Amino acid sequence: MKQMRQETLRRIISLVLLIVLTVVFTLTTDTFLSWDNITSMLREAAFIGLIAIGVTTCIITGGNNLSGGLAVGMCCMIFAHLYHYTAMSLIAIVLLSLLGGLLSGLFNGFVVAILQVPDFVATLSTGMIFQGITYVLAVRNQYGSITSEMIKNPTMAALGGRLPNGIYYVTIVWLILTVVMQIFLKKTKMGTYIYAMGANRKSAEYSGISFIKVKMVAFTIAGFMSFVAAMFTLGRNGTCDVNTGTALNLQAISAAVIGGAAFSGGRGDMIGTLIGVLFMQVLRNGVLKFNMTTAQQSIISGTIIVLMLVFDAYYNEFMQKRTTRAAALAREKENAGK
Amino acid sequence: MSNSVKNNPVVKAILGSSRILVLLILAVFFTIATKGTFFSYKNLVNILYSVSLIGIMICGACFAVLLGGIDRTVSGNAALSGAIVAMTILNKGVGGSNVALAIFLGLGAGVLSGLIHGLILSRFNIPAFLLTLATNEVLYGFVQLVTSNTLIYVNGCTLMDYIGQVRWLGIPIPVYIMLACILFAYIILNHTVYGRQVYSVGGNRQSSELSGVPARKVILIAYIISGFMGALAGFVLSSMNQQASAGQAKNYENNVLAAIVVGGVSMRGGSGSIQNAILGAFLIGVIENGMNLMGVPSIYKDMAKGIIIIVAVAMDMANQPGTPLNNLKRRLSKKAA
Amino acid sequence: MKKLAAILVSLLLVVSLAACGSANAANDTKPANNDTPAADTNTNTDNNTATTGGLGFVERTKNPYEDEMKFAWVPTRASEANATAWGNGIREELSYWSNTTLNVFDPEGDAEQEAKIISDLVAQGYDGIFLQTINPDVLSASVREAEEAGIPVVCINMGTTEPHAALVSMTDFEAGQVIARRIGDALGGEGKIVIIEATVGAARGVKLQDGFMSVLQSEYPNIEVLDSQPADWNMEKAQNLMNDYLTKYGDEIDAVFAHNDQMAEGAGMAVQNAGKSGDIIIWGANGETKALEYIEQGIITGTVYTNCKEQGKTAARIMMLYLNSNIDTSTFTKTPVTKMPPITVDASNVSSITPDMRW
Amino acid sequence: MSEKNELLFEMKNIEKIFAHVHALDHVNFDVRKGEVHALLGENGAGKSTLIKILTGVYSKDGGQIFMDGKEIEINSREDAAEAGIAVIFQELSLVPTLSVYQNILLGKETSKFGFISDASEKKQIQELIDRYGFPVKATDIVETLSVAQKQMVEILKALATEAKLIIMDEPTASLSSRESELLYKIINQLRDRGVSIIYISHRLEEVFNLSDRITILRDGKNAGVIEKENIVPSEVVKMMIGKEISESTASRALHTSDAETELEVKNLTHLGYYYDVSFQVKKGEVLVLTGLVGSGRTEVVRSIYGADPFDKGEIIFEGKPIKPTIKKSVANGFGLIPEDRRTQGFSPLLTVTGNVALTSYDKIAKGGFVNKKDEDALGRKAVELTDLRPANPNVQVGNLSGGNQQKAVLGKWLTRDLKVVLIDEPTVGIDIGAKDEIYNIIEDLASKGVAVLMVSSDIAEVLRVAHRIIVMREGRIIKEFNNGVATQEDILLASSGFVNETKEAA
Repeated sequence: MKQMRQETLRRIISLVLLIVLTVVFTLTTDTFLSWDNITSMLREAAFIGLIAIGVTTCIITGGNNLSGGLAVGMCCMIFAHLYHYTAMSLIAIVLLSLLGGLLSGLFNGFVVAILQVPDFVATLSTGMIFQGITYVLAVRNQYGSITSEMIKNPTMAALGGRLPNGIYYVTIVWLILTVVMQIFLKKTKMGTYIYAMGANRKSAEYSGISFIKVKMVAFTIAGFMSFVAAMFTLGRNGTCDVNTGTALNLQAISAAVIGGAAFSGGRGDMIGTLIGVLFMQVLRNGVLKFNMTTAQQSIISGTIIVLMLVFDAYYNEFMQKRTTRAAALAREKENAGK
Repeated sequence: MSNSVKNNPVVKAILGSSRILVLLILAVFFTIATKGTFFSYKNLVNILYSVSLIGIMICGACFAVLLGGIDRTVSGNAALSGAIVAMTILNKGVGGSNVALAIFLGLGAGVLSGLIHGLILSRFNIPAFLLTLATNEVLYGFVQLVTSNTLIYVNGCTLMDYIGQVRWLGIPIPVYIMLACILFAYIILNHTVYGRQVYSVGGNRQSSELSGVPARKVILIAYIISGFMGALAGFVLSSMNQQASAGQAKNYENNVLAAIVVGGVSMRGGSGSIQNAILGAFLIGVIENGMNLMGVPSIYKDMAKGIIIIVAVAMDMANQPGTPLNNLKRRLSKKAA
Repeated sequence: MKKLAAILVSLLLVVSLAACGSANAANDTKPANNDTPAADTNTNTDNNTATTGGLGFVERTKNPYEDEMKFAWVPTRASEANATAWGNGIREELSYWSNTTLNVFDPEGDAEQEAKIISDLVAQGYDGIFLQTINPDVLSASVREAEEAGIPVVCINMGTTEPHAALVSMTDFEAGQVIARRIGDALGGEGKIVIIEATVGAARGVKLQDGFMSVLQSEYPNIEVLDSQPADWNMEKAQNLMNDYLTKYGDEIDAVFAHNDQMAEGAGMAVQNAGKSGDIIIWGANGETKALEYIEQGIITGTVYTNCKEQGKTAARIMMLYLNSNIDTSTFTKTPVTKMPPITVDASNVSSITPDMRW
Repeated sequence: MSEKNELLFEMKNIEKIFAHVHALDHVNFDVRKGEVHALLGENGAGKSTLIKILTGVYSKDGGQIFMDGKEIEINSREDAAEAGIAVIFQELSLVPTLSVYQNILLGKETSKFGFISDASEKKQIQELIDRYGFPVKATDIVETLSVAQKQMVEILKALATEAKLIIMDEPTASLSSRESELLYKIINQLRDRGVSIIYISHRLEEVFNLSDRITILRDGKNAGVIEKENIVPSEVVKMMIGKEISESTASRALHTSDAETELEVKNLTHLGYYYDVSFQVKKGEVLVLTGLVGSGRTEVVRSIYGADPFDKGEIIFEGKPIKPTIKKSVANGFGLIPEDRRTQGFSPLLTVTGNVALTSYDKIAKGGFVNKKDEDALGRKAVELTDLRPANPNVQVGNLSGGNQQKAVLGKWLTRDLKVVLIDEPTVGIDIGAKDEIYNIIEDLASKGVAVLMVSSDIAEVLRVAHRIIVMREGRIIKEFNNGVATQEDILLASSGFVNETKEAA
């Protein structure tokens, strides 16, 4: 008798709840399942989703990443700064922003893997550093005050656009990257190493896998995702301010955990995170639809997450009990048959 | 260094914890950089005052972290309690019995919130990080309901004015409240059965349960303490501000957690101490105060804070064998020898 | 491998050089398009995208005073007192017509989040949006989206760079200027001041600061700004910061300028606790009830008062006006602005702000 | 046969010095091709140091290592792997969330542009599995497998590297007898295929059965090498500990005590786990529940303690029926030494005192406040009572050796006034000297009138301490030995279900 794996269970539960929420919102409001609303939801989901890809990768290695959103702000600001103060070509600016994103990842990797600072503290601190760099790079007016800079570049503006059928480019890129990362995690050597490092670091190291390399790769992937999110943020808003991206991280972490990732490492994948992101987005968007005060919105959406967590835990426990019981009874039967 | 010096407990403590070392180095640096202003009585009081709220919250949240959990709701509890206290006094008046009722309701809300969290987290295997993230949102929803999103002013309440404005020996009352909370947490953790049980359940819940430790009750009480401390901080905050707002104390939980973790309390539970957690808060408080005194432009402050935290923690980690930095250190010392 | 390293190093150099450039940002920034302070709400209008043709018209099918109308109010933070005052003003005005509903959405001070909420509201077919933008640039695209979907966006206090239906604004730049003059005159043109700033990059803080500094630089060259640090709109932080200022500068400080009343109150408390009440001039901005009381008690010196409730009502009236017209607000090339009168309040005239005007 | 005697691996005059102490003092050790070579010795004899040297965890301070006649240097795990040496760890070193084939090939995947050639790898591993007939599938996720299956994956991992020498460190410690049998079969299979095995175990019986040769270490020195045909158990034990164990462990005279009944269980049933279990434990008696792992013994004990529920039946303590909860049990003077001490026995971060005091705060605390003096005294008392080493109650239990960890767990209860003590597999993974001390402690308890209910799979152990024996099989009591003499054979047969063939103990 095989036990069902915990993350599979959690994924099924969140998927079921996602469907239930969707049905409830569709029945109770008239605009929820409109094409406009769907594309709009998918667009919002994409920004969280891009960060969540990076966060999930880091969580699978047994770590965490609290700096992903702040790295988005930093990449945006590198772009805005260079755009405003230099005459570089767009390509060069984009490449330097990319470099910023990748370096943010490598720096995280350095602090976590080489300085051995626990992920939580490390990325909390590097997040502060990224925020600081964002402040330093911020565009200023004649009084020296920080202003946000409009980037009137048609190429960048196009990034914020959508296909004729209404789906935004950012959604497509997010979905593509989700699939790519899923393949990366499941089908490549490095992907396997990422799981191995998270689930059993000792064993992975005995197999000749470098902790430093795995952490570096995971954080660099997160840095890259921050860069991608940054470019689309610029495309969408045509600008950035010093607080860009600060709120993305907690949502991304929540989405990853709801999708089955565990802080202890080795669990979770992109499909789970995709479900988690959609769940969070549907919940948030759906709750907006009722005529509720902001207080009620907070209470309802928070309570639904709590209920889901409790249900998930209760169901898990129940299933575990049932499987052990079933196993015991099966053993009994097998013996009786002899 | 002679052995007698080396064995001095104070010296030992300093050498043993890079955080104290970093703190001392920073203190000396800031003292020199500010020509002594940093080390003035007045400024030290300022530092104490600036960490007092966080300090009170740490005295609660620390219990959750020692049990391998996390409590992000300290801020929500603070906001809710502050709002309830202010609202009750606004509606009932500032008479003694009304204030007592207000405080009872405010702290009661914190205890109730802690009770609910404790019940859920002791019963179910749920990631506390995610749960308290969600419930904090719920708590702030309730704060909005209580305050209707307006500022609630508290005028003429003697007790709250006293807490907010009176100083003993030049030290504001919130500092004494924080010290009392630290003492409380220290005694609980170090001298009571409950404290022993916290460390034991944090280290190995199963074995503790089989030894007759009521693990669920231990977890439940931890979150109740955390809720109470959060609520107390909220009451102090409202006293300091003489008002309550729907967004007060927001994001304080991040500072609280940062301080606890920087203080070296393991997030896996079972190891760390309240002294170290408070030390973490002081490390962060001293950095902020020192930079304010030096007139460091605000844009560099975050960066400096991040770097100093990394350095402090990395130095600690470098003392553990097997890490790359430790290997480097050993290799260097070998070469030198 | 060596080549790669070389490329990396050179790229790093470029980045760091660029970063050095920012130190002189104040000097080589492009000058603002327009010297009149009012222009700060609608700069860049000359090169925006919606300039094709003149004013457009649209056939509106709904009668805003009879058909079911759904409005949204999106402040910077729903939990802030002035947001509530504005919201109450809007609600009060709209409540005369029972066919209207008003829902409040809270982006919690995050511009990205606010942009997302606007997109959500567009997708959900709201009839009109009241918006206090967190960042005029970040919100531009989303507001454009709403306008093009035929949803008028009436902004309160802070609009977007892109033109939209209307802006009902407090004065920021001018308020900063007025406060600078009041402080400057009180000090006789000479003295030392400290500033308690808003959250780094917050647009209203930036404008207050710019207005303040512009007057200080041009009219009071002998007033020295000792220090200027942010306290994130937050009372406790302002109190701690003021404590640090007092420790560092002691009696040198003649005046404090805080970007809002909450921070001014915090500074006032710090000064009071240091036993220096009355020695230091403290100015805030907004005019919330507590600040007015503190002015009465002499804890802070003055503030720039705006009647927020009235401001909300004005916004609601403008919204109803548009919805009952056939003006296509998305074809505007410049945002129409109406400004609320700033009332400079100090101990001499605080009693003129009657209780019903306080919020 | 000459081929069989060909040397595969040889260590000569190996030295290892830790802080001026000779951990290994000119130790010689060799392994022939296709041989199962057991390495015996008490904890601290140098077994694990030797293994760590030959797997590259430690570097030797002197001596030579030869593989296939050529001298090699082993300075890292990679060196060891390259030389064809693989280790099956006591604590399983698999990645729980990956599949069997992913685990086996971890770090050695064949790939194109970083992409793993999945299909061919699965096939390749499945073939390997089929060749040995292991009951696992290449695509199974490791965390869903049983302990025995996981161990097979470990062995497969070694085989996949074409290891010539496989080191098995306590491989049967957590296996049931049936699973152990399967492992023995596998070991024999490997031997037949020419793989050499270094076998380390505390279960002497299996060592004697399996190994072709035994090397015995004592105090970091060679104490002897014995060929299979020359193995005499008592001689081996003598060589290991330097003295002979006095009691015979082959049989045991039993007797039913006529003391008062302390604990009685009537028709206790937990569906799916055990059925109709009834027995009595008298004061001062040691009753042992034995049988194969999974026969329901542990579950019975846990139910009696209140750690698990039960469906039907009665538990009677001192003549009164009780509904046990852990809290009540502790108050009633029950104590539990649980099955898996690492996960259930102690808090690794706490000191010995901290662990010991956990059960006794009702005695050393007033109004919730701990009396530090009494607490320290309690810690010292526990150290004294169990002869715990180092004799320092302020050491973190996680840093102690297995035997001393178990003593700390015992200390939790010995410091209390016990009436009933429930002991579950107390000596798994513990060296022979410490085992003896633990048996002495159990006997001591019984002599003080404590009712002892013990669970054990180790028949030598059962015969060493039992006053009466109950054999369980598939959740039911299949046989009771109350009087007369019980022998290893009797118990083994009963455990395996051959009840009728055992003679009725009169």
